[in-house]
Amino acid sequence: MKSLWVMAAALGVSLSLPAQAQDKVKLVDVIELSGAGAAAGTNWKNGADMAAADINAKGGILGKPVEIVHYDTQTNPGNTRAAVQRAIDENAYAILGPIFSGPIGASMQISQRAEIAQIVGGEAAGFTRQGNPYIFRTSISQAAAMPKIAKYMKETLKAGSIAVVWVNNDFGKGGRDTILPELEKAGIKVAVDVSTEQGQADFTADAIKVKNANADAVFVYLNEEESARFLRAAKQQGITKPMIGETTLLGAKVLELAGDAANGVKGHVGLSTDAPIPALQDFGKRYREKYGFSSDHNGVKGYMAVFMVKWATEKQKKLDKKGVADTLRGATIKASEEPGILMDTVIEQNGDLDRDSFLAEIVNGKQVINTTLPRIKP
Amino acid sequence: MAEFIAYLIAGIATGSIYALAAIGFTLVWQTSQTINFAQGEFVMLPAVLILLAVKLFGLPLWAGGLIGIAVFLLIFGAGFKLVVVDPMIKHGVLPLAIATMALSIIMKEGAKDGFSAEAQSFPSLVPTDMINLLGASISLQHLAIIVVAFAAIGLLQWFVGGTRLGRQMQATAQNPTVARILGIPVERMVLLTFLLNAALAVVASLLISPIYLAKFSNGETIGLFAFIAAIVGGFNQVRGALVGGILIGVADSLAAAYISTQYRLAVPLVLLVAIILVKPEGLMGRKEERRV
Amino acid sequence: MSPVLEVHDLHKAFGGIKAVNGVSFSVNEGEILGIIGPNGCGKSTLFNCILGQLEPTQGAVKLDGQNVTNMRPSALNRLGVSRTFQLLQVFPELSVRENLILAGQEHQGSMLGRLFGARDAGLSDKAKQMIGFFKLGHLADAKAGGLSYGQQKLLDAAMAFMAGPRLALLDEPAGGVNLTMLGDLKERLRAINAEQGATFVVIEHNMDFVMSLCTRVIVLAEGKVLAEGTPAEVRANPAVIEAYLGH
Amino acid sequence: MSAPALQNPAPPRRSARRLDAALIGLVLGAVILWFAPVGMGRYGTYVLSLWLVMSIGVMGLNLTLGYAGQSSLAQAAFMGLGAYATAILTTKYGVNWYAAFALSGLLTFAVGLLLGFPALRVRTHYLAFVTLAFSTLIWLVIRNEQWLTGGVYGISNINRPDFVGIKLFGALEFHRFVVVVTLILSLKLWWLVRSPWGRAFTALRENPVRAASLGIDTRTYTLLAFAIGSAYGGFAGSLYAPLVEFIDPSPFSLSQSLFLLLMVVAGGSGYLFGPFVGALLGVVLPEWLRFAGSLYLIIFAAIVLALLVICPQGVCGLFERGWHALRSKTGGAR
Repeated sequence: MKSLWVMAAALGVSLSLPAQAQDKVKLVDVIELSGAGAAAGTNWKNGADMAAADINAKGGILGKPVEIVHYDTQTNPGNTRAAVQRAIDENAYAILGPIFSGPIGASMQISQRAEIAQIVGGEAAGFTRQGNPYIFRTSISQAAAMPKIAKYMKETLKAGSIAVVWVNNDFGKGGRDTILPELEKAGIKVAVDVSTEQGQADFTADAIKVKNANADAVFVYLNEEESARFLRAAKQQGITKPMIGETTLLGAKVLELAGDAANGVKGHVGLSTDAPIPALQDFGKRYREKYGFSSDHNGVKGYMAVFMVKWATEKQKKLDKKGVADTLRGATIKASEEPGILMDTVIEQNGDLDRDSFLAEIVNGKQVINTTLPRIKP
Repeated sequence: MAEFIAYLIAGIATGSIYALAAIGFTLVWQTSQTINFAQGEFVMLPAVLILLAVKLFGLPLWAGGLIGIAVFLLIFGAGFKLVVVDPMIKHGVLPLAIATMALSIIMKEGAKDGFSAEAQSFPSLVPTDMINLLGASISLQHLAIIVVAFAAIGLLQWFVGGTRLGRQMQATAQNPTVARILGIPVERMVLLTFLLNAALAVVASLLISPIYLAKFSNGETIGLFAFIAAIVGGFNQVRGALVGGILIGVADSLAAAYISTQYRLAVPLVLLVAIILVKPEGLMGRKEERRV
Repeated sequence: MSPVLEVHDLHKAFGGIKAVNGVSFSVNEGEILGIIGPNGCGKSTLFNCILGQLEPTQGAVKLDGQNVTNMRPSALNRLGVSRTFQLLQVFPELSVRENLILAGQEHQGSMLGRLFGARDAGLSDKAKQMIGFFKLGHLADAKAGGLSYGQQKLLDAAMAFMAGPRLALLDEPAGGVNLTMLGDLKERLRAINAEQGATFVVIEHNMDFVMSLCTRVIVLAEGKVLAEGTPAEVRANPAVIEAYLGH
Repeated sequence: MSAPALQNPAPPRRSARRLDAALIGLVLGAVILWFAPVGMGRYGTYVLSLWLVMSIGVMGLNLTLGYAGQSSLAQAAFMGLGAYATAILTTKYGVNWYAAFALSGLLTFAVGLLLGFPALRVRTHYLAFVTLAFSTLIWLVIRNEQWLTGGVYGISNINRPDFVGIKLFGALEFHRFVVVVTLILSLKLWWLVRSPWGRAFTALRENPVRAASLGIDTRTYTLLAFAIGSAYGGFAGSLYAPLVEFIDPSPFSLSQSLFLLLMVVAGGSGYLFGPFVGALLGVVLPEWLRFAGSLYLIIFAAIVLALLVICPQGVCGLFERGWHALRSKTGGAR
């Protein structure tokens, strides 16, 4: 048993980390690379890597190269906390990720205590409402997106009743909890409220349930492959009502997997490599060339996150960790000033974003943007 | 009523998938008392290997298929038995079960890092058309799975009961010591069941992946349901897997329809507990002798 | 003198096979009763039914006139009924001493006492005495699994007497034991019988052992009592000779 | 489901010495861990604390499985019950952490007792199946009953306790608190396994039929082993909640229960120090392997697989085997 303590001590020593010299801008990406969030996290990681490569090709940030280290969270709060703690001990300049709100919730107090910016991929409404000044989003939150959808359903589709299909994790539940009051406000009835499991393989029973509810439209809020499985099952059960989604349902991956079952899907898109914005389309193209598959919105978010750090640093003209968060808060980043941000982005005081977004439809396996929705507070 | 039938048929179709995955559980349990926690990954991996072979070597699908299947049978049929099961089997059920757990992590992470973290579509061997059955729609793919599951069980029953090789295998499963005395090549028989298990996993993978997509994490759900199906049906009977699978599939489907979608997973589990308390050996299982 | 153990019309069927088919007998205080019979005559099943390990299909078992049919084995043991098994059943990972303490610890004190009290439950002296009595002194601290077969048999028997039982049911105590040890064993059993007034029921194949140890013998055949009497009477019974030689 | 024995019950005098060695090992370890994080940074400190907390959960499972031979696939669910009980009591009702800790233990003990009843009816591996169902059911309740547990959003801002007026907010202070709690709990367990109860548990694992014939009330002892093991899960959860300061359903899923089982077996089930080694493998090794990048989980699983193939008794079994080989070698030379 002495050898046990020796072993523990040895591992312990390996856990203590040497201080880093400030010759690089070290970003630590704490991200879901295994577990339930692996697909989203991999996209984000690739996007962040691409951003670092782009920045370094043009001389880095204030002349210093960017270095990104990725730590897997296993989509587990305890591990995420360890990884963020490690990032802070390693003197990270800023923290990127994670995406799932459980892991975000477990780690955001730590970056707050260390007064270091944490730029996350989460879309759930809750975590920017806790008054933490160091947390920043990379996309508009569900609280901003869902009213747009409700409005679209009411005004464009003229739907009187809606079937809601959601995945029972923080992402899906969050979206569902945000849209229900909006639907009520718009006077739209919820015909059926179907919860599904993360990683669920078979959606036949859910599709039958939705079909029998006979609503005017179906709101589908699932992760990528579950979206594709549901669309296929819905098609098999002969559901002809319009399928409405938010970003994921109209994402490249879903289109690829669902095939022609995705045709006719409509909805709101926050970030898309098919958006009528040359910078986004160019990013999408380069991503595809580099990694062999299409980026979803998480890839775009990872890319933007790095550029948010770059913009803030160059704005304050010094490598000041705490300053990054101060500079980002309340800032407006224009794509004309910093092309890497891809779209004009307004950062609110609480870390929420305000940005243009799109209404889109799937036609012949392609995402077609119909309308560009302006920012909420233009 | 039409609605009920639709749920029922959907449940049977899903249940057949679980059954197909559960057969392997019962097979390896019978001959070597192995609880394979990697069974779901066994069903996930062949499709991924095939897509990988296609991607890496630019082969046509059929050639990629052959290579993928051959590699899988070699590593996860024979290799699994020789490298993992053989050295551990004499130390009891638990360490081996844990080892298969580690194996499942390797398979899952390997598929993710070696292939893709994202789901990929997989071509279907069967047309994807829909047909109408008793007023409910069912796809030919699902129908094919039902047919194959029944056929696989039927063939296995015939093989075990009706052929010399099969009887030797059964004798090995029931009492290896006596079988050895009777001159049955016990080692080869056990190896045969592992190859059979791997082959069944390949069949399941080819049928399931077009519907569920090929993704590294698919094994988690399929493995859990197959495990529950095997217990409910009876671990020591191959046909138990079929009964258990369909029962679980139908329970799941009806639970989602009539009880609660949030708690749908609870229904098969409550069924599992009830059956264990009333008839621990499973619905179709043989009673194991009581030690006195 | 009242009987310690009474068995009334005990039946046990496994499916269609009637392993025990209406056995009745009683054992008096201080007696050493032998039960013999050909293989498969139902001896071990009878033991298991008496001791609550198997549920009898029909019939009753009484201890000191109190009905103990289907009582749980542990409860029965704490009423002073102990047993050994046909197959060796010592705890191989525990030492000889620990095996003996284990055999005695549940017969005294409370559950809480066993948690917070002494590690040996105050049984070290008693264990030492039993070890000496069964001539295992040099092996007290050895793991039971490392003992020879005969030594394990002695330990098995010692465990059965650790708690000073009123009634002990011994299933083939002499099986596999060499001649020297057999003598020892017999002598020990007689001594316990005489000194502690313990009552024994012994199942045995070894005829010499049974005939020289027991005061009374019951012969079982095909689940029924074939004959009963002193060793000499049984030895002379034509039906018994038939049953043994006929097989 | 056999498992290797508990500490070799050697002669009384020597055994007293051996057990003292176990005691010294525990106390020495606690002293080392008290000072270990100095200069290690908060990350290292946090990982060490996490290791100890998981060790407590694994210790409980080791009692149920390694000593008493009952396999449970629900230890993470018990950790979840403990963590949620503590989090809800301290954040919503303002209960003092120490009271919440005790209540969590009591709750998991009672639930373990109830869950143990099927164990009396069914044989070992069926019990494992029952606990599998239980574990998933608990997880579903935690996830779905948002009014109580926060559902998928979890519970955040869980406060760390005080110790006689000293605030334990800092990583180092809380780590030392965890060290002390772990020491107390492992000493209790050490006492338990060397008491007559421990002997009865061993008998239960090795041969329940014979144990019953020696008057050992197998029902009571099975239930107790199960309930105490579960209570340790509850204690671990009760520490986990303030350590992470946030809980959601994910760390208490079935796969985590399986992972805890992996830690017991890989560490060496039935050994007093097995849980520490197992949790070291399960918690610290993956962190340490991070230098290997994306392959780290594969390397981790391969190490566990290789370990079990070489020595199914786990790391402690491997050490024991090595120790015996060494001793017999030197003995032979003499």
